Amino acid sequence: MSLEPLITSIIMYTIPIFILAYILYFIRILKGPTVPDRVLAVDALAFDLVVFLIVLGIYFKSPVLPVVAVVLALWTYAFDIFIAKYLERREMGG
Amino acid sequence: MFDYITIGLTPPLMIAMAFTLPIFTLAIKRKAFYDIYALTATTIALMLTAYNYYLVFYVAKRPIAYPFGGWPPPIGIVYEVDALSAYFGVFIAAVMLMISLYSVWYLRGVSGYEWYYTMLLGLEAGMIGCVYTGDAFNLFVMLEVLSVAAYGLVIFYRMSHEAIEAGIKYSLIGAVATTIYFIALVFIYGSFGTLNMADIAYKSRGGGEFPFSYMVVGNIHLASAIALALSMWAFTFKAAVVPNHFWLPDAHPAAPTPVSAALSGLVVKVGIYAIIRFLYTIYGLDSLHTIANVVSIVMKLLIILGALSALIASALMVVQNDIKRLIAYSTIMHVGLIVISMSIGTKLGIEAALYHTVNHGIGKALLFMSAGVLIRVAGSRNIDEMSGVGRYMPLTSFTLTLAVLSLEGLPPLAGFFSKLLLYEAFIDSGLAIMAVVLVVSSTFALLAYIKLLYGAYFKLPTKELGRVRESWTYLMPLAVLAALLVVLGVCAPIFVDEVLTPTSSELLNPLKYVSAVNEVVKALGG
Amino acid sequence: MIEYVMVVVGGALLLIGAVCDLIGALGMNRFPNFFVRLHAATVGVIGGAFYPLIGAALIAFGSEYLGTYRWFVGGCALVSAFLILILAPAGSHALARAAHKSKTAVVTPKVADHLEEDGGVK
Amino acid sequence: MKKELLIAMSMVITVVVMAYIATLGGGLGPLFSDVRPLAKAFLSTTLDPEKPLFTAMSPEAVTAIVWDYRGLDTLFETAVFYLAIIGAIAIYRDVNEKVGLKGSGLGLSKIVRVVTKVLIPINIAIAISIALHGHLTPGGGFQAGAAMAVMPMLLIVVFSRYFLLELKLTKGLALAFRSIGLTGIALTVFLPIIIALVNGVNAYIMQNQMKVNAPVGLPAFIGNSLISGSLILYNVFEFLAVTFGFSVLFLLLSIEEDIVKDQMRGEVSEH
Amino acid sequence: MDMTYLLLAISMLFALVATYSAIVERYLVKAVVFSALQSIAFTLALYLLRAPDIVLVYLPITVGIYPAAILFLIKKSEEVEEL
Amino acid sequence: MKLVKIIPVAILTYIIYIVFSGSVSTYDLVLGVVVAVLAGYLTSELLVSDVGKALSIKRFIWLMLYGVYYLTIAEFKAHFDLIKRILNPKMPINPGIVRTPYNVGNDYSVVTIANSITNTPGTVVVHLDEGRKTYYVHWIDVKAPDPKTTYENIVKAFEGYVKKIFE
Amino acid sequence: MSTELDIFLANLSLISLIAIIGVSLYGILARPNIVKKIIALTIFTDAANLLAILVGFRRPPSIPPVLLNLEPRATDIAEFSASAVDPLPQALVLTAVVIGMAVNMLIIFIALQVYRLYGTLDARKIRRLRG
Repeated sequence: MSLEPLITSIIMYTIPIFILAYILYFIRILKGPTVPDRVLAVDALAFDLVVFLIVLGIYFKSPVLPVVAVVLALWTYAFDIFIAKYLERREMGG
Repeated sequence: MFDYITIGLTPPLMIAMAFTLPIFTLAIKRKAFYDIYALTATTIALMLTAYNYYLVFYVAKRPIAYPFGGWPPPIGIVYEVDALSAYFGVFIAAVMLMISLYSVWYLRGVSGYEWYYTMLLGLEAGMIGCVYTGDAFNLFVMLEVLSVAAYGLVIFYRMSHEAIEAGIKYSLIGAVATTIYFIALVFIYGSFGTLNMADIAYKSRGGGEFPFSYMVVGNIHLASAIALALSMWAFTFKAAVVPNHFWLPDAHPAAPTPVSAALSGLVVKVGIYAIIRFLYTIYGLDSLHTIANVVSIVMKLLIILGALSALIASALMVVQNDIKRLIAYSTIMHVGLIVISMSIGTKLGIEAALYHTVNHGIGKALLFMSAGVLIRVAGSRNIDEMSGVGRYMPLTSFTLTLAVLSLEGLPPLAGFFSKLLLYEAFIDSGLAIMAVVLVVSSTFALLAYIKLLYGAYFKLPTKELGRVRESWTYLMPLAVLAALLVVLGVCAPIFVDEVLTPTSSELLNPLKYVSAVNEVVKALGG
Repeated sequence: MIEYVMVVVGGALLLIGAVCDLIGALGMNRFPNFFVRLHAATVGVIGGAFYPLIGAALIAFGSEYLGTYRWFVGGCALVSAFLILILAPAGSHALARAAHKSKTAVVTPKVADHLEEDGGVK
Repeated sequence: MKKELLIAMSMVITVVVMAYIATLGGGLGPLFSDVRPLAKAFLSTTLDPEKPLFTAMSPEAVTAIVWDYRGLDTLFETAVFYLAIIGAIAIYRDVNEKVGLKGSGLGLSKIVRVVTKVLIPINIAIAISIALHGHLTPGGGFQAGAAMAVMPMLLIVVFSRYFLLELKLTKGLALAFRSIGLTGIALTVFLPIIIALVNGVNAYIMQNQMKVNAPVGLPAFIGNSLISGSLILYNVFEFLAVTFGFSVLFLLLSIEEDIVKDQMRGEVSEH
Repeated sequence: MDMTYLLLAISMLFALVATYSAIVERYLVKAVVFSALQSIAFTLALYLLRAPDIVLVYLPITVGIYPAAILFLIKKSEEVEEL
Repeated sequence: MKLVKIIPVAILTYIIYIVFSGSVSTYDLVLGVVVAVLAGYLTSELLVSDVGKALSIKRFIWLMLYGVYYLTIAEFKAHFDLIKRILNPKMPINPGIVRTPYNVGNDYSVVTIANSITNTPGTVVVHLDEGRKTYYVHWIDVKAPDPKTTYENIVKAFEGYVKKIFE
Repeated sequence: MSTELDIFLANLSLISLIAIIGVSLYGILARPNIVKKIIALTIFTDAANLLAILVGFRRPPSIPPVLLNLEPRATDIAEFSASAVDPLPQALVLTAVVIGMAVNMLIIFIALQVYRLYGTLDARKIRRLRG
């Protein structure tokens, strides 16, 4: 029994939902109004993109692609922390 | 055993020596060690490039390709040294040796010499790599090596407003320029399906199949036109041709004096080398009809731009009060002349351009370095404030005068013969107006130089300096460069016959360039 | 058979996650201020990223046609899920604290702000 | 005037490029189901045990190109990064980074601190895995170094730069580690030459596997594991170099402005 | 049915909007956030173009290192661009 | 003593390494040990204070139990609640930042509880005051702003498990 | 999905990419603040890199240039080279990304020094201050 059609169809249904969610996040990023709002939306968008990338990797049948996702998760966190530090402190290094 | 390994060895060895230098900074603080390290590295580079020159001109008598990693050319990278590359390589290595020798004196009492030397070695590796490489993308990488080292050296005086401002301008526009060259490469790869210069040259001349990359895959006419336009924009920036010259009068004077000499004498010439490579080897007047049209349009445009450079820069020279700024403007003027001559497209024009390149490089280095000594003693760069300093230092004044006379074209110095060749080339190709440009710009330059010499030597000193002892550490490189100017002048006919004629004839026959690569491919099992 | 179960469970988690994601994005747009939006973002991140990542890992383990590299995909998914589980709350907390400290975002509407009463973030 | 000229020129270039692109250049492009012959040459030789004289022995074509086929580009690319770091250090020369050592009260909240601490070993595992699998799966020395560089950056931001100094990671030490990595790369570049000198045969700079007339090859396998000769060495050294290169940059960038201004004040520029 | 081109177009449009916002935004921190958003959109594009190696090196540099370095720079200098 | 401290960190690193590599070839198994020992050597001083606790099986089982409880029941309830609020056209929210006391001392316990709170939709830890042993939690539906209610509603469910795991 | 739609979408993304290049060039040349120039420069280099990757793409179904079989036979290699995307632009872009990063980091350091000396990062004011 081949599972490939089943997996592909499941993924096909999720992709439009994800894209819709991205558009909504994108609107929030553009609207703001404050910096933390935007960063929060970027954050959520990036973490969702992690899922999306892995799912796309399975969908494209390219099993080496998803290694990217881990690095995206790591650096998104770092981006949050940078902005938080920027807002909190007088010096970034202190 | 190792066929032509010296060709592949030179730039990697230089950069490896730069890589290891910071390890020593943990343990050794003495300046003498770093002086000797840098001198050793530059001497090795000169020996290697001289040997390569010998190989190309006397042993092989044809271009030599060295494949890295043993991969045949379009797959791997080759260093391809033809007469032009060998010629530029020796020129760069020789002047860089003199510059590092001068730096030994110049850097006394300046902190950060270890980083200075590291960047200087990187600069030299970048320049030699630029002229040796036979791969268009590798040229991009080497240009970036060169540029980053140059940015780092321009901002070496970190508390100087002028240097930092020049640095930010130079680096921002430089980054844009190299990126534009990268976009040009994207088009080249997109249509030619290859990045090897010989391969592109072969295909742009309507050649058939090349090993591994086979036929062209796209519309090479349009792509070549766009790539030429973009890359010429980038290279005219590197070569400081009007209208992309505006960074030079800020950046060159702001750097430490030896670096000014290197930037004016050599780095600008790398831009010229790249233009020659693109206009004669990769593309050319003998390539496919549409591409040849574009090339000839580019050449005509370059002639106009070169004339503009010469006129504008020489006019601006006269009004400068800052001695280093004056010399920097003179660089733009000479680059303009070289660009005109090399864009004519005749053999004589190329010869004149190549000859003038070397003469200007040596003369400009000598001029900057002599002026640097006077500036150090006078404590100012303003011509009015350094009046009469030259009287305390006769030897330095002598080399300064020699450099000025050579750049101005006085027999029997080298500059005279190259200007004569330029003049002949202009007349020969029916561009008498360019000869007028040459004369007019030289006249303007003469005015500026008279102002310089008058201020530095003939004017009465305004302040008492006491007895100034001239040090042999800086006189040695000055003397060597001055001697080179005289020798190049005296031996001009021999030089033209032995060096310039083979170089230009090889340049006008790019199939030789292609065949050298083809031999390597065959040897490596293509 | 075990593959089939894994794929179905994984697919269900994935679909739930996608819906959570959409709802979180909707909440991001509906809620009035930054601090309330934080909760919507949590729905988007934990419900919309952590659970579907587990689902994606299950799908990857179940998809035999990917060859031995399917363990690699699943491993990536699991490691990302673990990272998101520990990193996302810390990031949200850091942003919330920074926003409160720098007074960038307002807390109103509010029932109480004890942090403000106690002198704010030091 | 100059600026308008530049803008006009850039717009012209843009329009020209756009005209070319919109027609996709008439050649192979993103819409064609074929690639250039040269790409085929790379793809078909990147791992081919049946042709031992003409292969890079790495299933990852990009890493194979980056460090084997076109290794020279990458060598000088590290040189660019290196020279940029040296330029930054030259700006900060003689600035004492240890001045102003302050105690507690720096950095972000406890929650972020603990999470970041736990992240360190996880990040090391991920980064080194990317480096060591560079010749098998996407990744390699630079990618791993970039993934690892999040750690010094986060530590500086979360704990303050003095935390790194307490861990003895000063600018000088980081630079020394970077130089060790770069020297390793340089040695690997010349390794085939050295082996060939000992054996008295021909070899090329940056050679990896054996070639037609150069019978010097670095081993492609250890036991049954594919290590692709020099690629794994390059990846490990590059990982070291990049990680510490970024550390140097961040350590410099995070020095407090008052300290820098204080130490740079009074310096005169000479000419 | 393959969604590569559709997703590519969407991500490029996202990137275009983000770029435009980043360039015209006067508050530099917001510009940094927009440029990070542009990088994330480009990440998706590069992923769709089957270039995992590039993503691995591009993502840390443009999402992590550039914003951090530019934030350091902004923190030490001025926050608003005056027109 | 220092060498023993390496073990818990090394085990964590090794698991991550193997899972991320997704293969159990000799190459990975051997190099994984090297990497794990290296990471443990570099970071054990920062991470581990009591080796006995870190290697205890009982605590590990409690961690698993907590994980299962948290990821299924707690998260599910909180998600469901918040999704209702988002989708409700009237958007019934009642937000505020409230003091929430806690009774654990260990760093890891404090952080685990805080992260658990933040990870359940509806509550976000804004600030942590270790002197007063108080979280300042932004709660989307403040039932009553007194410490007892907040403790019952937010912290209590996690504290029991966490005490067994880390204390 | 029909071919016309594919062509339209590919052209749409290419034109957006070119628009990004244009906008970022405008940012570099016309915006006064040096930080803004740096941001625009990073976007410019990114767009150039993406252009290169796009040139090396091939129509799906295509796979990344990684051979999944460690002991390939001739048929495996043929299948691989018939479906993988062009690895050369990826390698070039890898180099170009790192180079761009190095140059941009150096520019950031120089900009910091500019602020130390001039007290402003506005290019117009810097020019005026020179006097």
